[in-house]
Amino acid sequence: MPVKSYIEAIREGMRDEMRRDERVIVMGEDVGVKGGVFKATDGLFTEFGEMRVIDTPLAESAIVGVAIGAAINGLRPIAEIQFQDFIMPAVDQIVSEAAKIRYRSNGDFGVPMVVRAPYGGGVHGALYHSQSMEAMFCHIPGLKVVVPSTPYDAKGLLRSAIRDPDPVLYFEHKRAYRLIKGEVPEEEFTVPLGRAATVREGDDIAIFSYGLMTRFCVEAADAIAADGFDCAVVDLRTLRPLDLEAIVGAARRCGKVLVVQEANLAVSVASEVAAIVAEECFEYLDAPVMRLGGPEIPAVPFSPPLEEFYMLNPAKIETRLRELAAY
Amino acid sequence: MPVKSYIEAIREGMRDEMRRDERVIVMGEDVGVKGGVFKATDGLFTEFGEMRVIDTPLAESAIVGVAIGAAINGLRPIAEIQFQDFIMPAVDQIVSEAAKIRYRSNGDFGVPMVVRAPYGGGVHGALYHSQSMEAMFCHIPGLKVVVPSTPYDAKGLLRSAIRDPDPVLYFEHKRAYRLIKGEVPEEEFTVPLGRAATVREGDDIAIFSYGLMTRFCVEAADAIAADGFDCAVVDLRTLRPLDLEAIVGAARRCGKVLVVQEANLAVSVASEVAAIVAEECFEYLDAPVMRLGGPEIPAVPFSPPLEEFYMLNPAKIETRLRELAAY
Amino acid sequence: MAVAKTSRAPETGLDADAMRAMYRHMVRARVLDERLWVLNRQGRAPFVISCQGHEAAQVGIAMALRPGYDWVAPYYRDLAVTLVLGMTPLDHLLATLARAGDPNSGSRQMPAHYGCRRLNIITGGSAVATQVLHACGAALAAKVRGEDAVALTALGEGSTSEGDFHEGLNFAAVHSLPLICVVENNGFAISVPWAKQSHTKDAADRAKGYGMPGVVVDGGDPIACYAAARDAVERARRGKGPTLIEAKVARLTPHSSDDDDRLYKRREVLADEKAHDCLLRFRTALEERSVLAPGDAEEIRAEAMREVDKALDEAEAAPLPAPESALLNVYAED
Amino acid sequence: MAVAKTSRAPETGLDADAMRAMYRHMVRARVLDERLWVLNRQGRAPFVISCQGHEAAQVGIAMALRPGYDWVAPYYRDLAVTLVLGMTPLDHLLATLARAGDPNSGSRQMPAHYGCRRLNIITGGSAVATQVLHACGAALAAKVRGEDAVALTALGEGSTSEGDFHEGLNFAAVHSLPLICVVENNGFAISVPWAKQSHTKDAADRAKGYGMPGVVVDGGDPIACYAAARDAVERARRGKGPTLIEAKVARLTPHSSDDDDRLYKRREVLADEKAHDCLLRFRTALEERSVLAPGDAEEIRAEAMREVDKALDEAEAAPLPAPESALLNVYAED
Ligand SMILES: Cc1ncc(C[n+]2csc(CCOP(=O)(O)OP(=O)(O)O)c2C)c(N)n1
Ligand SMILES: Cc1ncc(C[n+]2csc(CCOP(=O)(O)OP(=O)(O)O)c2C)c(N)n1
Ligand SMILES: [Mg+2]
Ligand SMILES: [Mg+2]
Repeated sequence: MPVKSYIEAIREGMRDEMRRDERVIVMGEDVGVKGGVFKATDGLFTEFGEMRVIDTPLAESAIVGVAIGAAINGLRPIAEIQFQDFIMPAVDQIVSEAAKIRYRSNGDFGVPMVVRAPYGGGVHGALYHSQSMEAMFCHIPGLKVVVPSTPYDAKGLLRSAIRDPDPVLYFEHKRAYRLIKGEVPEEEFTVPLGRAATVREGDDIAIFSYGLMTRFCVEAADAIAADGFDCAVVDLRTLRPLDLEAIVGAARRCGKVLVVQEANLAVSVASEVAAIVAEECFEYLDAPVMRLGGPEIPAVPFSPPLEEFYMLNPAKIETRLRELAAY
Repeated sequence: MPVKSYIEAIREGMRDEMRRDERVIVMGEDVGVKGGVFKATDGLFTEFGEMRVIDTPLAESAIVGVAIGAAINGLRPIAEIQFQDFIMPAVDQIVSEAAKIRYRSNGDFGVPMVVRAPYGGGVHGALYHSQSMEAMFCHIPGLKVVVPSTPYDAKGLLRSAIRDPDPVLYFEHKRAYRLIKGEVPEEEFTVPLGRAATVREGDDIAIFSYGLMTRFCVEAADAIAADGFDCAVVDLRTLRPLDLEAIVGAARRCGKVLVVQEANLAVSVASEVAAIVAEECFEYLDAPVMRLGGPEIPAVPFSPPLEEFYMLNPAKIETRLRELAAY
Repeated sequence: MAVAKTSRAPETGLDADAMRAMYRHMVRARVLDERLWVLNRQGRAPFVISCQGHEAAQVGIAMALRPGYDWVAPYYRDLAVTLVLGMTPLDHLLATLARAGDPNSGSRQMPAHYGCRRLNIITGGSAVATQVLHACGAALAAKVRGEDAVALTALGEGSTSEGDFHEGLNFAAVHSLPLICVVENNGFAISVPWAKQSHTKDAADRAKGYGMPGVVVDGGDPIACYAAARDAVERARRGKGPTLIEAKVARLTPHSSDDDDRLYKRREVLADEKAHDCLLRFRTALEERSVLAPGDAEEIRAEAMREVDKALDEAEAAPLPAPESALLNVYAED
Repeated sequence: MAVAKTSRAPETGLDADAMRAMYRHMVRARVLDERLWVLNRQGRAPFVISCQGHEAAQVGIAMALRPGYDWVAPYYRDLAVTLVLGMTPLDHLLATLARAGDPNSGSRQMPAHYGCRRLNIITGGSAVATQVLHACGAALAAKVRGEDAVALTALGEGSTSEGDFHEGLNFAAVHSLPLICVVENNGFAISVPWAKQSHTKDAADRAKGYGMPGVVVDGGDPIACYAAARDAVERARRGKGPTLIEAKVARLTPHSSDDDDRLYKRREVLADEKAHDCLLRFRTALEERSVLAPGDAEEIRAEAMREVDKALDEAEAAPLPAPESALLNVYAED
């Protein structure tokens, strides 16, 4: 199987769906001739033309709101937000409109739209090019939220997201774009939304994570395996709706749980996973449910010592795993 | 002590602070001559004039963004968002700007601003006049989030919020406006931000809640008290930052925990409280940490049977308490 | 009835039948709207928001569209627009009485949150101005597929202050979308007058910032509104891009059943607006042109009353939704 | 040096000293900006975004302000604005090298996110156009207190498509705020040309939608820019409300150090812009007017180089922030 980078997988996911279904269009800032600031849409303008690869004005609410209207009128728009940080002006369109259109029309209208945005730190992007803002959207019924951690999943989940009849937020870790490579089949495949994946088996501690952090968790788990601790790593992949079965299953089996995310912890995906475990696995737990995430500061700072202080890495995760193992 | 309604307390909180500090201004849609759609600002225009009670254009991002700039230049704006549902267009200004200005300027600039907004259902307000959207903001470092449940707290917390050097979101339950009455001293007083209040003592179950639901929790706790179950009810009051000490203290003392909120549960304040309890109180727990909240649907529907289905009430809380008591 | 030469609106080519249909739609909307207030005052309808004073503009403009082919993203006052497109008093009474069969939203939304799949009326929420972008998107989709359908959206003048209005009109102008944006300017956004909403004379002046035509039209004259909309629709169908139409209208009621307008709107202003009620004006004009014969107007009103009476009976007999149905249609159900 | 009559810019009353100061600021900004690119190419600065081609507009406009009294909400290209107001190359080199002492943000933000409490330069984030509202708020506060301070904000032409631009200008016009909004139109928003950003000829046309003056000015001519800004500032101080100034400028670099503009910008366009580089133009003009004597320009440049060299040494010797200091200043510390 050919080895692709995470961003190649995303680009090919869009390209293949655009070839397969002419209703699929791409729109956003600089997605056309430039091919996107990260090159995620590189080549699409040339292949599909300016009617299907649309450079929009610099206005995120419009990017999402126009995509909603286009989806209602039969297209399958992929709206790119240049950085997840800049999704905020579009929150009203996402939360008040896209998420509620099926419900408020009692099922008569749907919004088959994907909003793609790069998230995450570790690239000297500072406060506004590093955030992990998925939690806000994971609270919202009517939305689906997807964060892939491998090229395979990136492509397979993106294709599912594009085919999904409801609005999907698809967040890509920008540091993973070129850092993470993996096998991606040439043949058509999809990865279902709403299903977690166990990326490492183990019985001692269940680690739940997503995005780039999944990879770091696997590294940390490998590191403590030498000492006889066998950690399962569950990649959540879809953050809304969460895969309850996978979470409860792994937590009950292991009896110890660590939830790891890049975002700060308060009222976050990690909170929800911990709350689910606390409610559903009480009689199986051998230790407090632990969470590890970013500090409670507004975003990732620029200066390297500050950025390192913010960001998780395998060593920080390992430290926490050892604490939990020792409990 | 005089008895006031919840909305009177809020109005007087603004009025008293405006008398005390001429930097305090009020701005928003219809806050002037009309005195607000709920009459929260009634009389302020007459007393303080159009320079300090400003009818803004219909544009929420501007209401908050202009308030930010005014706060930076020395005023103490109270920005009213007509319904919390309509805060969404201002999310970028709240989350990307207000919350991060102190941090990004390394402490040089601050945003002493209050954003007031009525939230909550039970008033036939349907999808867009009933939401409880606090969770999204409780995730955000740099913000403070306050939800009072009594007229006393409403006034005292609002005065603290206005005096606070940082941005405070102050959410008022619109059904509480006239439903909830209580004693409010004539003399000046404040209620500190960041402190929960035990509004009912008890050792069997710790109930954590906020806003109108606090009142329903007390009613439910009273109802099961007859059967010998003694519930503590802790009114969280400030949702960011949460009062960890109060939460952990009550949870450890009781060993059983129910978190109650009007909002849907996924990635919410209840998730965070449950996660804190699961992490900090493991050895004290006698039962799963339970959460009770709105269903996972986009918002409160209009038709009475649907609205009743959505909304919590003392009976629904009581049922859950009995489950937990029986565990 | 012989149609005299004067009975054809010369600039538009509208014949007498069309003008009578216009008047009939205006009356239907008014009669229905008045009934909603009665229901509200009787405690049977918790919320009403009116089209009264906007009927001429709404009917004139909507008649320039191809129902079910063109796309419409209306706002909460656009009752008459929906009637012209083919929705019925029954549809809206079901919504007002919160019945399961309400085609707008299954009574999940407050009344006046219009939507109808069959008629391409895009479901609207309560947040003002968001629909402008949805209409742009619908227009974009039509353009991408090479259809000549247009999209029409409407909003109040106060709502033009929102960012989404700006972003939508700018997008439509840049991409030359077949969009017609109608601003129904009734002078107030709840209590806030136009002078506190914009420093321009007209809402149509906003169009200048987007390089698109901005047309001011007398919203009390349905024929003038029809003409303006028809021109804009033709322009849009020919691929010439969007148009902003401002219809100067009157809000003859308080903002909604929750509002008391005496606080902020002088009674003389209201009295003057009522004296120029578009229904009266159009009736007089049609009678002068002999498009309406003596007695026609009364008969049209009586007919509308019968339609609304019947619809109300039917709506009252219709069931409320089942409580657990609240859980349905969050996501597509497979 | 005797100041000849021609050496006074007649429309502005600027004397030769002022014009030399202008030129000096432009050169300082250019020399500093060029040095930032060198640092970037050397791998010592991860990110650079330039003012090159905008200096004349920025310097001319900023010189119409009272530093530390008026309020400024600049954007990431406004390096020269900050220098005129009193920030220094050292300040910005500390930011570029991510040193603790960076007065903009303590190196928490990327370089070019300007802010300075002492000089009333409001801290900016990365989200474009949000600062327009902050400037409105600062202007409102001045008005409420009855001061005659003004607020100036700047943004790129692409950023005028954002809702916040609309909401801010509309608010300022309605409330007659002392606001000057400068659009630095360099023709591109990263790769997106003006024609895909707006269907208007000029960005200044946007002002028409708000009923405020919109002025187009040659952004390559600092004196013209000064004159336009001075008029707008005077208007604002007299309580006459906001002005939009569009300065037509050139972006002589790629969007940022992460961009490759060859994909979307024709080389002839860039060559032409470089041939009309505002620094060359102003130098020539000043030499023709004998405001600059032969050799002056070289000396000014050399002086700027020395200033930047010295600042760079100092910045490099300055410490990085302590890791745990990342936790500070989330809320006010008591
Ligand atoms: C985003 C948003 N903010 C506030 C409101 C509350 N609100 C409902 S209608 C209205 C006034 C609208 O005025 P205008 O646009 O002139 O329309 P009109 O009602 O006069 O027809 C306001 C402020 C809302 N629905 N949405
Ligand atoms: C809200 C937001 N969306 C997107 C971006 C990414 N971005 C940064 S600069 C830029 C282009 C700005 O163009 P323009 O306003 O013309 O300013 P210029 O850089 O040309 O001076 C974009 C899209 C951003 N910073 N903020
Ligand atoms: Mg109006
Ligand atoms: Mg530009």
